[in-house]
Amino acid sequence: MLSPSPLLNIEGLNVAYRVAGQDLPVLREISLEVLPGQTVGLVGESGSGKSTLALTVMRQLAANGVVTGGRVEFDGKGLLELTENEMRVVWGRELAFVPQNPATALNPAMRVGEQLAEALRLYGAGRAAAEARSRELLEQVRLAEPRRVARSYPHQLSGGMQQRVMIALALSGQPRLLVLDEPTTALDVTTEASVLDLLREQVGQRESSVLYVTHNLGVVATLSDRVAVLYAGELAEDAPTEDLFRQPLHPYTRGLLDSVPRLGQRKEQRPLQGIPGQVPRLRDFPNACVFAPRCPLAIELCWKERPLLDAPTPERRVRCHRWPEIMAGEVSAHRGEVKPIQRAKQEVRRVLNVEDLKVDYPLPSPFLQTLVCKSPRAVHAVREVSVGVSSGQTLGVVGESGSGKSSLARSVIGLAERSSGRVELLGIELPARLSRRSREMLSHLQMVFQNPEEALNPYLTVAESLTRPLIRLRGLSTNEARQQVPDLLAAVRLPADYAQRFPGQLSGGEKQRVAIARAFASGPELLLADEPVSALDVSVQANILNLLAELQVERQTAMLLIAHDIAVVGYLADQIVVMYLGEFMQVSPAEAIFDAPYHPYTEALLSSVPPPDPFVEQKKIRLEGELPSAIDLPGGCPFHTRCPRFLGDICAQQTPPWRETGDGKRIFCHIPVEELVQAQEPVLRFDGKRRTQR
Amino acid sequence: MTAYILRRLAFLALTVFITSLLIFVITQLLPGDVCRVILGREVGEGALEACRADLGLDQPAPVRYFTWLGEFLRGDWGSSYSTDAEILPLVVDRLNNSMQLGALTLLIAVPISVALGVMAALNAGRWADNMISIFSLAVVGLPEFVTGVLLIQFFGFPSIRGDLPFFEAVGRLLLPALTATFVLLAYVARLTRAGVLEELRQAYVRTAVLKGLPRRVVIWKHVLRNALLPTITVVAISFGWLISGLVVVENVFNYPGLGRLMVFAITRRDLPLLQAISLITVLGFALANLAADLLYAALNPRIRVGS
Amino acid sequence: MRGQRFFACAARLFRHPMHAVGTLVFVMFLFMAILGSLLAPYEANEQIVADARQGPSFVHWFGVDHLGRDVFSRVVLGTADIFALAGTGTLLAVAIGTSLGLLSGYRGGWFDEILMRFFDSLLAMPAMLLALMLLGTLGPSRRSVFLVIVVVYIPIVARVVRSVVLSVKTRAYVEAARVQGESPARILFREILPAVLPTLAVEAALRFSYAIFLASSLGFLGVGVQPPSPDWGLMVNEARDSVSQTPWALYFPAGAISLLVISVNLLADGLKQAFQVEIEY
Amino acid sequence: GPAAATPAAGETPAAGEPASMEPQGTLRVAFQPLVQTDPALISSDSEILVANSVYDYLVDIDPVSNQPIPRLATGWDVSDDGLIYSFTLAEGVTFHDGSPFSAADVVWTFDRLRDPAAEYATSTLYENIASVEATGELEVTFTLTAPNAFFLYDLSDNHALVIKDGTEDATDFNGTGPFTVVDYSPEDRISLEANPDYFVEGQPGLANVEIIFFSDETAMVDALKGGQVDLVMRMSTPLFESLQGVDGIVTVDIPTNGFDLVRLRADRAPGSDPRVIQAMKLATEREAIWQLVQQGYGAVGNDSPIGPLYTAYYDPNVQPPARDVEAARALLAEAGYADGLDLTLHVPNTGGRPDLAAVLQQQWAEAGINIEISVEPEEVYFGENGWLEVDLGITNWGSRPYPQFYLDTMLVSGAVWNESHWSDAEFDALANTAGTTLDENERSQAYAQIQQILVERGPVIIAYYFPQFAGISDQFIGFQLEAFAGRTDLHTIHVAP
Ligand SMILES: Nc1ncnc2c1ncn2[C@@H]1O[C@H](COP(=O)(O)OP(=O)(O)OP(=O)(O)O)[C@@H](O)[C@H]1O
Ligand SMILES: Nc1ncnc2c1ncn2[C@@H]1O[C@H](COP(=O)(O)OP(=O)(O)OP(=O)(O)O)[C@@H](O)[C@H]1O
Ligand SMILES: [Mg+2]
Ligand SMILES: [Mg+2]
Repeated sequence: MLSPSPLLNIEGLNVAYRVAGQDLPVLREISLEVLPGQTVGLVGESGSGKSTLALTVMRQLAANGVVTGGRVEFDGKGLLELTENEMRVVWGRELAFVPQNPATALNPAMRVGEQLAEALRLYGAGRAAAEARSRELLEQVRLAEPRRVARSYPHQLSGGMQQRVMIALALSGQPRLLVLDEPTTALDVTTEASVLDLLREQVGQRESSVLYVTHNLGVVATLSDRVAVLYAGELAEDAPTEDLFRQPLHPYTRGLLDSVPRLGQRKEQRPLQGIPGQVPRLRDFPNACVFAPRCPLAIELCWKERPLLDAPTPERRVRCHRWPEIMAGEVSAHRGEVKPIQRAKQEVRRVLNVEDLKVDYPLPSPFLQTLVCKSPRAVHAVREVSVGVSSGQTLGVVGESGSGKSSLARSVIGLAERSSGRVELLGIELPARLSRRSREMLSHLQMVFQNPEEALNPYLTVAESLTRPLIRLRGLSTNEARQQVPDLLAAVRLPADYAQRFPGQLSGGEKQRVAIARAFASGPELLLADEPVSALDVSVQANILNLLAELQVERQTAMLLIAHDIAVVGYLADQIVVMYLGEFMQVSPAEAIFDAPYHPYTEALLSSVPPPDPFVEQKKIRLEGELPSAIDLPGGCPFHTRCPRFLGDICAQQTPPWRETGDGKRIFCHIPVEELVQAQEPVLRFDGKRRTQR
Repeated sequence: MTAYILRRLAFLALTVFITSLLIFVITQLLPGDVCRVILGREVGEGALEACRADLGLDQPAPVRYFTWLGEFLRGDWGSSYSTDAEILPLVVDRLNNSMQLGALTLLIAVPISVALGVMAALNAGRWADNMISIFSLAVVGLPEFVTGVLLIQFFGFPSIRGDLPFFEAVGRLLLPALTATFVLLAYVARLTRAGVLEELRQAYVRTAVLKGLPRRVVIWKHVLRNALLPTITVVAISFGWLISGLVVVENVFNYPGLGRLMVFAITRRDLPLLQAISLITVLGFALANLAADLLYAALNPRIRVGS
Repeated sequence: MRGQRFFACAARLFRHPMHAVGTLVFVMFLFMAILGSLLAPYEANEQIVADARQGPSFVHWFGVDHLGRDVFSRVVLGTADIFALAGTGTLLAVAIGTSLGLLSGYRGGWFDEILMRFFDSLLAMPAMLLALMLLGTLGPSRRSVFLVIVVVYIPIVARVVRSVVLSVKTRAYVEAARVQGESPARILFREILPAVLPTLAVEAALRFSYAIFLASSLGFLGVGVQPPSPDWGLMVNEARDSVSQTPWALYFPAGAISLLVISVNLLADGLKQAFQVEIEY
Repeated sequence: GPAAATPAAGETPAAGEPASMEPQGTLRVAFQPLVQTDPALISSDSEILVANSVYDYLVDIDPVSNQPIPRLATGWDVSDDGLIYSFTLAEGVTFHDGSPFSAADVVWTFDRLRDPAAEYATSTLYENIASVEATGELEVTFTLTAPNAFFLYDLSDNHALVIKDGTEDATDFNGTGPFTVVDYSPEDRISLEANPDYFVEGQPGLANVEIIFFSDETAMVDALKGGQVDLVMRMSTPLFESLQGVDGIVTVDIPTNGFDLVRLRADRAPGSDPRVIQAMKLATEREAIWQLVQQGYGAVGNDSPIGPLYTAYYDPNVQPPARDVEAARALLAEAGYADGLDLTLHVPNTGGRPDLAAVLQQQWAEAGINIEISVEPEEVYFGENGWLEVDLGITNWGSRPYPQFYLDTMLVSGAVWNESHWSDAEFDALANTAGTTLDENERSQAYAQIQQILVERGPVIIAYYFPQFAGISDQFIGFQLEAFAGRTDLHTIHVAP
C-alpha cells in the first residue's frame, strides 16, 4: 500500500513523571502516525495519558516529566532533539496547540486582537497587516463583530467565543499539525457543536493534520479519520474510525462503546454495560496485559505476558492476545446478558408536587445594604415551574449550563430557598428553609451530588459517613447503625471491608457509590441526583447509572435526575423536562423525546449532541448568539433571542402557551403543533453509512 | 470604574469612621490623670479640678467623641496636653518626616524585593532561587531593633540634624531606611516569588510560548504584566508592616517621626496627640490601600472594563 | 489510620532539607521551653557577682551579663517565656479567631457583615499602632502583651478561617450533612473545621512568628514585658547599654529571636507544602 | 553664715583659653525630653539644664568650693540674727524680650514661688520667708521668720529662676539668661542661641546650643560616639564604660551625693510595720549591689542621704546591719509574712535603676520578699504622682550642695516629697535643729543622730551614692560637670582653639 510518509510519527515513546525521586511511567511504548491532512482522534479515560502525549508532542511536558525512550518525528526531524531555540520556529508555524480551558489560555491583561496580532507579527506580518489579518481570522472563526472582539479583553467574551479566538490563534501561523486537547469539554453542547463545525470546516479548507484529544466518543465519531484508544498509558487499539466503531478488536474499546448511552437507548430495552474495576495506578504495572484485571475475556496468558502491538490489517493495530478470536467472531467482549432494568409500572402515589416554584438569588449588594434591605436585582434561576414525580418514577431534567436545573433540585431539598411557590412531599407542604423541616421530611428527601471528590468528608471513614443518616434521621443508636453498614455497602456493590477506609483511599466511582449508599440509608421517598455521573469516566458512569436505576426500582423511590447529557437522561428517566433560562420548554415521556415534533430548543439540543456512532445521520441546527443574562431576562418566550424558528413580535412579546402533542408531550411554544409536525423531521437517522450532516 | 471608585471611597469612609470610634474608646480607657500630667507632680487638687473642666473631661463620652471628631475634621486639632504645642503643625511635620523615611524605605525595598522575587521565581528550584530564599529567610528573622542595633554597631549613629539639603537628608535616612527595609524585603520578595510562580503556571504562558515568542517577550510582556497585579496588593499590605516597623526604627534611631511621637504621646498620656496621630496614621494607611486598590483596578482590565 | 496520616504528613515536612532543619530547630526550642529549668545551669536572675561581665566559657556558654547573670540560662529560660507569651497568645487568638471565623462564614448575613466591618476597622490600624494604643491603655506588663497579641491576631485569623469556610461550606459533603439534619455545631466542628485545619496550622505558625516579633519589639521599646524577666527583646534592649563590655549578652538573645523566627517560618513553609499535598490528595 | 559642708566638687576636664570672645560654634547636647518648662514646675535634669541656660538664679553655688557665689545678685548682706538678707542686683540686665531687669522681678518671682495657694514645691521650702521687698531699683531684701543656716542655698534652689514681673504662665522662656530659645519642638529638640546682651562679659562662649531629645540612653551614647551629638550627661555605668577610649571624646566622672532611694510607704501595710523595712534592710547586700550596678564608681550607701561627700556631717561609724537572710525571714514572720511578701517595685527606666531593681529582686527573694518589677519611663514614674503613691519604689535623688534639703523635703513629717509618708517626732525635731541652728557643732551632732535613726528605723534603703558621668567631644573646653547634672552651666563652655 502506498501511503504518504507521515507528518507526525511517534515511535516507542516512553514518558514518566518523576515524583518524590521515583519515576512513574505514564506512557509506555506508544507508536502513532498522523498522515498529512489526516485527523486522528485520541481517546481514553481520565488519567490514561492523553494530555501527556499531546504535550510531549508539543515539547511542553511538565517540569517533572521525562522522556525515557522513543522518538517523535515531525516531518522527518526528531522533535525531541531540537533545542528550545529551534523549537521557536516550529511552534506556531508548524505545530499549534489548543488547550482545554480557553478562559485561562488567553492572557487576561491583553486585548484579544493584540494577542493575535502579536503572533502574526512574529510570523512576519507588518503592524497594519497583522491587524487586518487578525480581524480576518476572527471573522473566519465565525465571530460576529470581529472588530469589537479584537478590542475586547478575554473576560468580556463567553467561553465559546474564547475558544474560537484560541482556534484563530492556532490557525494564525498556518501550522501543518494542530494538536487539540479536549477543546470543547468545557463548553455547552450547543456551543460545542458549532465549535466542532468550525474545526471541521477550517481543517478541511487548509488540509492541516490534526491530533484531537478527547474522552468523548461522540466527538471522535464525528470528526476523526482514525481513532487511537489509550489505556493506562498504552495504545490499546488504533484503527480507521468506521472500522473501530463497526468492530472494535480490543475488549477495552468494546467496553467503552458499550458504556456510552446512545441517543434513544433505554434502560429497560438495552442496558448499558460498564467496565468493572478501575484504571490501575501509575506505579503498579505488572508484566502482563494492563487491562487483564478488568477484561471479560482475560485468560491465563493475559496475566503472564504483555501482549505486543499487532497489526491485524495494514490499517489497524491492537495490543491484545485474543484479537484473532474476536476478529473471527469466536468470542465477544459483550458481557453476559445484563438483565434489562424494569421500570416501575403502576403509578403508586404522587411523591413530589411542585407548583409555581420560583428561585431568585439576590445579587450581592454594596456593603451594609444587606442589613437594611434586600437587593432589588437578582438572578432569576427558576421561574414559576410546576412538576410532579410519583414513586418509582424518574423525572429527568436537561438543559444547558445555567438553565436552573440545580436550583430546581436545591430548592426542593432546601439547600436553596425558594422565593415563592409550593413544594409538597407526600401531600405535605415543605417549608422553604432547611432548618424548619422536620426530621421526617429530611429523611424522605435525599440527594446525590455531582462531584464525588467532594461528596464525602475526607476526614471521616466510610462507616462514619454511612452511619450519620441512620443516627440522625432514623434514630438508631451508634451501634445499631454500625451493624447496618455492611448491608448498605453491599447494596451499592462494595465489599464490607471498605467501611474502615477513608475517602482518599477510594476511586471516584467508589466514592459516588458510597454517596449513593448514604443517600439511600435513611430510606428516602425521593432521591435528587444532580449530575451524578458527569464527573465520572464513561466506563464507571454506566455502572453508576445502572446502580441508581436498580436501587430505585427495588425501593420504589422516586427520583429527580439532573444531567446536561440528554442521552443519560433519556436512558434512565421516565419523564423528561427540558429547561431553558429557568423555565420548562418541554415536558415529555422519555420514549418520545427523540421523536418529532419537538420544541425548537429540544430540536437544537438533540442536533448538537455528537452521537457516539459514526453511522448516525444528524440534522444540523445551530443556535446563534449567547445565552441571555439570567438577571435581565428577555420578555415573551425566553428562547426567542436564539430560536431558529422565530416567528416575530409574538415570540418577543407574549408568553407562549403550553401545547399538547399527540404522543404525550407538552410544548411551550407559539408555533402550533401541526406546523411543528410539518416542519420538523427526526433529528437523528441511522442508515449504516458514515455520518454526514444535513 | 467610577462606580468602583465610589464604592471603595464609601467603604473607606465607613472603615475610618468605625476605626475613629475604636481609637476614641481605647484612648478614653487610658488610665492616669491627664491633668496631673499637664500640671506636673507638684500641684494640688483644686488646680486639677479646674484643669479637667477646662479640657471638657467632665462631659459625657459621646459628646466628647463628636466634638473631637468634628474639630478634627475642621482641622482644629487642639493642643497637646503635655507640651501645650499646637498638634496640627507638630503632627504634620512628623508625618512629613516619617513619610520621607517611609518613602525612601519603599524606594529601596520594593524594587529590590520585587526584582529578587521575580528572579527567584524565574529560576525556581535553581541555585539563584535557593540563594534568594536563604537570604530572605535570614532576613525574615531580623526584627528592626536587632538590625538597627547591629547597623549602629557597625556604621555608627547617623546624623539626626533637621533641615539638611536633599542629598545629605537621604544620607541621614539611609541607615534607618535600611533597617526598616530588611523585614519588608523578605516579606515582599517571598510574596512576589509566589505571585510570579502562580502566573508562570497559568495556561496563557504556555499559549505565549507556543506562539513561538522569545522567552524574554513571554516573561516581560505576558508574565510580569500579570504578576504585577498581585504585587501591588502585596506592596499595599506591606504598608502596614512598614508603619509598624517605623515605630521601632524611629525609636532606635531617635528619628523625629510619627512613630516616635506616638510612643512619646503614650508615655505622656497625651490623649489629643495620641488620638490625632492614630487617626492620621489610620487615614494614611487607608489612603495608601485605596491608592493600591485603584491602581490595581486601573491595571486590571477585569475591573477597569467590566464584562 | 489517622495516626498513619499524621506520620505521612510529618514525613512530608522532612522532605525538603530546609523544612526539615526548620522543624528540627523549632522542636529543639520547644524542648527548651518545656525542659528549660532542667537545661539551664543557673536561674534566670541568679547573680554570680564574681563572674559578672565574663565572656563565653565552658562554665558560662554564652557568657555573663553586666549583672552577673548567666546568658545561656537566660536565653534557655526565655524560651519558655516567649512560648508562653507569643505561643499561648497566638493559640488563644487562633482559637477565638477560628470560632468567630467559622461562625461568621457559616452563618453569613448581618452577623457576618457586622463582624467583618468591625474586623476591617481593627485591621485598618497597623498592628503596632493597635498594640501601642492597647498597651497605653492597659499599662505595660506581660498580661497586656498577651492581650495585645490576642486582640491583634483575632481578626486576621478570623478572616482567613472565614474565607476557607466560605469555600468549604458549599462542598457537597457539608450540604449532605445539612440535608441529613446534622446540628450546626456538628457541621461546623466535624465537617468544616477539619478542612480548615491545614490552612489554620500554616496560619498559626505564621502568626506565631509575627507574635514573637511583636512581643520582642514591644519588650525592646520598653512597653512590653518588664525586667528582669528573661524576655529576649528586653535582653537585647538591656544589653545595648553594655554592648561594648558584654557583647555576648546582646548577640545571643538576638540570635535566638532570629533563629526561632526563621525556624517557625520554615515550619510554616513546610506545613504549607505538606498539607497542600494532603489537600490535593 | 554657717560653715558650708563640702560635698561634690565638679571637675574642670578641658581647660584652656577660649578661641575668641565672640560666641561661636554649636554644642549639641543629648538629653531626655522636657515635660515642664515653667521654672516653678521643672524637676528633671533636662528641664533644669534648659532653665539654667535661659534664666538666671539670684545666687549660684560654686561647684568646686560649694560656696554661694553671685549671679544676678552681685553681693549680699546678712543681719546678725540671720533674719534679714539684702541683695544688690547686677546692672544693665535685660530680659530676652528687651525689657530691663529690676528688683520688682525678683520680688515677683519669689512671691510666686512661695505662694501657698499655688502649691508649688517651693511653697514649703520658702515658708520661712516673711517678706520679699524691693528696697531699691536694684536692691532686694528678704526677711525670714526664723534663722536658716542654708538660706542662700535655698535661694539657689533649682526652681528659683528669676522671671519677669507679672508673668503668670512662665512657659515662654523669657529669661535674662545666657541663651535665648529659638525653637522648641516638644519631643524632638530645643534650639538655643547666644544672648548677645548677656550681662556677664565673655559669656556665653557658644553661639548655639541644640538640646536634642532622646528617650533612650543607649541611643544618646551611640549618637555621641557617632559624632552626632557633642555632650551626654547622666548615663548608666556600662554606657559610661563604653565611652572609655573612644576617639575624640573626653569622659568625666565625679562622685556625688545623688542616690537611688529604695523606699517603702510607712503609713500603710505592709510598711506600717517597721519590721518589714527592717527585714528588707537585712536582706540587702549593699556592697554587691554597688559592685554590680555601679561597677565600683561612686560609693556604697548606708541608708541615709547624708553621704560621705558631706565630710563635715557624714559619720562613717553608723552602718546598717550586715546582710542576714535568716534574721530577715524571722522579722518578716513576726510581722505576719511567714509565707512571704508580694510587692510591686516601681522603677524609672533611667540610669542603673532597672539594674538595681533586678539585683534587689534576686537578693530579697531569698528572704521571701517577692517583688514584681514595673519599669516606667521616668516621665511616667514622676508624671502622675505615682511615685508619691506607690508602696515600693525607687526614686533617684540628685546631688545637692547641702544635706538639709533631703531631710526637709523627703523625710520630715508632711514634707512635700515625703514619698514614704514616714513620720517620726524625734527625727523631725533633730532635722529642725540641724536646719535652724547657727552652731556648727550642734548641727553635726544632730546629723549624726539622724543617721543613726535612719539606719535603725528609717523607711529607706540607700545602697550606693551614684557617680555623675558625662562624655563630651574634645572640640569643647570649659565644661564643668555638676553633681546635679542639670545645673551644669552651658554658658562656660567654649569651642576649643
Ligand atoms: N506533572 C505530573 N506529575 C505527576 N503525575 C502527573 C503529572 N501530570 C499528570 N500526571 C499523572 O499522569 C497520568 C496521566 O495524566 P494525563 O493528564 O496525561 O491524563 P489524561 O488522559 O489527559 O486525563 P484527563 O482526561 O483527566 O485529562 C495521570 O495519572 C496524572 O495524574
Ligand atoms: N448561589 C447562587 N447565587 C447566585 N446565583 C446563582 C447561585 N447558584 C446558581 N446561580 C445562578 O443561577 C442560574 C442557574 O444556576 P443553576 O446552577 O441552577 O444552573 P444549572 O442548570 O444547574 O447549571 P449547570 O449545568 O452549570 O450546573 C445561573 O445563572 C447561576 O449563575
Ligand atoms: Mg487531559
Ligand atoms: Mg448544576
